[in-house]
Amino acid sequence: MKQGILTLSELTKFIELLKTSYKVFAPVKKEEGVFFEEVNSADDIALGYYNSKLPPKRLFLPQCEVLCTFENGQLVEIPIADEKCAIFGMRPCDALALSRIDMVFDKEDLKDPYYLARRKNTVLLSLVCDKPLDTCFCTSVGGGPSSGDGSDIRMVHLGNRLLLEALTEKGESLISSAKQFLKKPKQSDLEEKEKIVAESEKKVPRIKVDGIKENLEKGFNLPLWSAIAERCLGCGVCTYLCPTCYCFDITDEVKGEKGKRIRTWDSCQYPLFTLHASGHNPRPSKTERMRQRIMHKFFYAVENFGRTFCVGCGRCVRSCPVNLDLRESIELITGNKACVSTRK
Amino acid sequence: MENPYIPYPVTIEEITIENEARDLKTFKLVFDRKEDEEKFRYLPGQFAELSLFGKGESPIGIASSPTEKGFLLFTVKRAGLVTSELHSSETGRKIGVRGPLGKPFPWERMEGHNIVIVGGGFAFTTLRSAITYILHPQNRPKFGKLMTIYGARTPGELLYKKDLEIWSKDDRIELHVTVDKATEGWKGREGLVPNIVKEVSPSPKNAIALVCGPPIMIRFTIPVLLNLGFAEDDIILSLEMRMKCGIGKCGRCNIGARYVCVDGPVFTYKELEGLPAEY
Amino acid sequence: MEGIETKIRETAKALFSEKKIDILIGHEKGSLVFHSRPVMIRDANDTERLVWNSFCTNNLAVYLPRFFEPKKPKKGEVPPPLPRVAVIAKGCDARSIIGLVRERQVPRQNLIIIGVPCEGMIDKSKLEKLLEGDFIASGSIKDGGTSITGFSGKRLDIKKEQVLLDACIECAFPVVEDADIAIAGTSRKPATEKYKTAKSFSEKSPAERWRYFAQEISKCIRCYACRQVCPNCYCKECFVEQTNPRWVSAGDDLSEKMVFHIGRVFHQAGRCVECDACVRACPVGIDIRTFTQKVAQDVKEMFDYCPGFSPEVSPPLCAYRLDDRQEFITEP
Amino acid sequence: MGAEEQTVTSQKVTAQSKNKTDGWKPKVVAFLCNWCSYAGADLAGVSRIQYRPNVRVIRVPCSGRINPLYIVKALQEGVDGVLVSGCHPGDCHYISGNLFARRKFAILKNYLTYLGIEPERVQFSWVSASEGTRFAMLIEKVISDIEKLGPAQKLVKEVSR
Repeated sequence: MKQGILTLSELTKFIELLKTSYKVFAPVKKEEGVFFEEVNSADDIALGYYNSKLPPKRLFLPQCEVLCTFENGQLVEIPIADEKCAIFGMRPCDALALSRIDMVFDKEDLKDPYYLARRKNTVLLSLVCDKPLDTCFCTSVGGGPSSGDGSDIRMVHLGNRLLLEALTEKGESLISSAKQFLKKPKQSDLEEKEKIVAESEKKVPRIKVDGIKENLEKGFNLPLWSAIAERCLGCGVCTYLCPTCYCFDITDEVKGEKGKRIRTWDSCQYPLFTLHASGHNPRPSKTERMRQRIMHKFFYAVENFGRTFCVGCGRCVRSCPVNLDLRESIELITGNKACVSTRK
Repeated sequence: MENPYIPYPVTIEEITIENEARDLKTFKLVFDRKEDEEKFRYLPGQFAELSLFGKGESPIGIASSPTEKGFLLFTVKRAGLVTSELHSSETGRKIGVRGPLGKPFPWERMEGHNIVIVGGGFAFTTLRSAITYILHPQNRPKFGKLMTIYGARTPGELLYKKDLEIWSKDDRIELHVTVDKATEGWKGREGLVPNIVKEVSPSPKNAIALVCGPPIMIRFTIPVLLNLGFAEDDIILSLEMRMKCGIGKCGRCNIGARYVCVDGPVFTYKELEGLPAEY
Repeated sequence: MEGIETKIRETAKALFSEKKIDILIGHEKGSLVFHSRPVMIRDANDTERLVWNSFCTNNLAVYLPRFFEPKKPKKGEVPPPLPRVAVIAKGCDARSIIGLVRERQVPRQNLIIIGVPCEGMIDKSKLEKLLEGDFIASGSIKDGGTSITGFSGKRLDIKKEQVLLDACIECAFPVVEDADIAIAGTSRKPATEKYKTAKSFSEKSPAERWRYFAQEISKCIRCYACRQVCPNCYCKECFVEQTNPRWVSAGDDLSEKMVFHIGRVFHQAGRCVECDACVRACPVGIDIRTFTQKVAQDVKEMFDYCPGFSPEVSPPLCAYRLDDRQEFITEP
Repeated sequence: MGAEEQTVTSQKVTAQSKNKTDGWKPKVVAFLCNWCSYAGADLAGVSRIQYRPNVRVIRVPCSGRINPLYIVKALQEGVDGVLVSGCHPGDCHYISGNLFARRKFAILKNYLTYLGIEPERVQFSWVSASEGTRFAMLIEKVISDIEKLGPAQKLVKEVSR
């Protein structure tokens, strides 16, 4: 069974069913914004949200993760998460971002067991985006409000009901296990879905990204980098809130004889990221670090993985304390006038 | 699935102090478990992460050659948190080794060529591994002439003094050891490595050069080799970078699109020319 | 506000044409609705980009130390002359600049402080809270009132006073004291009751205070935006990133975050001018203000010192008086 | 009362797992200034004055040397109480060490209490070299205060999680 209609009144039972075998995470509205948290019942879920403040990547690459624990210098335990989770209502851009990070952590010779265990044990139900903001530009970087990459089930919010479509076997098995709540979708449902998707795609602002890889290839020493990075304060919020940023640091945390080796978020915007023990730093100032961030997402990643590592979610644009707008930087690099094409 | 973040347990069997300043020590590590030793198959040029639980890890080039069975050698300079802790440990202490990481020197390509090894300061570790590997009876016939030029600031700072002794008496290797500033009792050459390379002027015909040392030495040695006629593709360098994961995931050791820990640390000069000067 | 904007542009143009400055740091229109952002102007015809409105919230003093970092000149070369920098400064910015001058990070003679009358800045997150999680699609400001429309089409007309930043509501020094050029205009009336947030918080019970402190700090994701936007935080190596001794580990244990925040706040004793740049920069919305204001209040009450005014007065922790209070000393 | 080496390192102060009932004994760290308070503690020891043993003394050159992070770090490592003791104002071997420190401690004490940490957790005092008995009484008072409070829960780091 590939598709199903779930009326919102049945949502609570659907969530209960999910909870029997999964820990369910969903967007929860809090004072400072919407965050992905574990929910106990359907009414905690903020279905009509724009996008969460922190990306759901946090559930796969936590801000701090224990690689192993040790005592008196001896390895004790390697805690690899094995609990099954379900993420309900993730936006397609975040799901797309996860499929990008999968390429880094799932290389044939060097696989990351911690991340992949979480990915394998999680089913993703993404919610088609019918509320793009003025800072979104997913359609310009290979994404879209209804892109299915990275998610197991794609859901569309049709007024008082949800149309569920399975995109992977995991999704299909979940839908068939919830058959008793789902009805067969009618043709009108599918048309309504197409209308919502088309309308939403039109609403997403577009920016000029084509040609950026070629410009970056030649653009390493361009003076525009210091112009772009002049305002930057090196706070790293753009990388901590970016769904495709995966850089991490490994340190040891000790208390008495016990301790643990932890993996924590890190950012290319921090000076210590590349500081050598000899004191030499290949990227000493904010200019080089801002250049690294843009080069990595739009040139190095394309060269290594064939994909742009930006999904156009706009979080870095909205949360930068000095309003350093990635879209303006992109348009500065691709040679267009540095003005942001607002909603057409 | 093999967990690339967990080190193999090893024990420090022997610590030898390499220089008078006592900030360079060579650690002889023995695997606790035999099967780890089998898994740890490596070639000269690769490095590994030395892991001290409670302090962290640090990437160090492997100084021993795969032909020396049963142990690993690492020469470590006291610099940061992990290395200082290592320097204050005694023999018998249990630490961890994670690896082998990175790509070794291009041995298949080097077969049938003359090898010129130019080393400076304490970056001579992987070059010692390469020399020992080449001098091994099974491997020596595969390579042509082997010339080594190794320099350090003062005689006291020279690494592997015992090996240098043995090699100087070995006719299968032409060894030139120099010091920037001689102290009394030093009978060998005196002068900076790039000048000695100019003086000795190894022939570039069918030769590959392995160059490893502090950035200042590399910056002056490369033009000398190029003038002598070495092709850019035949000059091979090993780079230093800040590293944490060592397996191309933590995103910090990149030069352009290449990651030093996975695509390196060994690069040809031609490859480096194609990358931005950000190292 | 428009009158002030044109005056700022004229002053800037005049300074450039008279070659009195090399760089001017001001505010320009941002790329988002209701958003202004810092800009560094280097020649006269760029001065048109300068704006002045109710969203010029950034504290520009944070940009100054980078222009005056001592660079070791190569042997024999004379170091290049230090640039002359003009800064558009509202009350709190100017006090931060004077603080930097006091700590010898910035030479006063290279600075031209353009004091701007400040009527208080609007808190964009308060606007968004009024729209209940909606984001601002468009908006306009008309004489003291703001009308905003959310993406959901909801329209709201709000009095500016209702959505001012807490820092501006409680601001006691809106007028710039030590300005080289003072732009004429009316600024806010200084708030009468000072340290309101700290006083109201300290009335709560210790358990309640601790629970609030733990709950707020548990949100912290260690991005250090609060440190990077603060003009007082210019240290080359922050205690948080030291490895020898390692004060704080990088983990997300609640106590690690608390030690960071307590340590950072303690470094603000006698220096924080309550410009609230840290509160605005925090991506997860931690109420930092409640915790930093207490130290400012204590420094005022105990040592009668208010940061950001007379640079020749030594700051509280670098001075002492024999009759300093010591009621906290335990007598057995 | 052997003196321990100077900096507060995590190995020095290990937190045993504690809950109120199972015979918990308070563990208090005392930063004693080398010229007065430490000498006072020595005098107490020399003149055989008995006082509670749950104190770990750390000798510092002056109370002015105490960085507030030492105190916060000690609390984080699981210690139940911190005492900082220096010379009486005016007696400081370095003239103004304790006077500067007094301001720092005033701000820190107020701030930690403001956050909700019990005031008795962190205490400051002046003990001169000749006040052996007064030192012993001070320790008794500090330990009994801490006992009344019970084990420290706030700011304590757990690695096991």
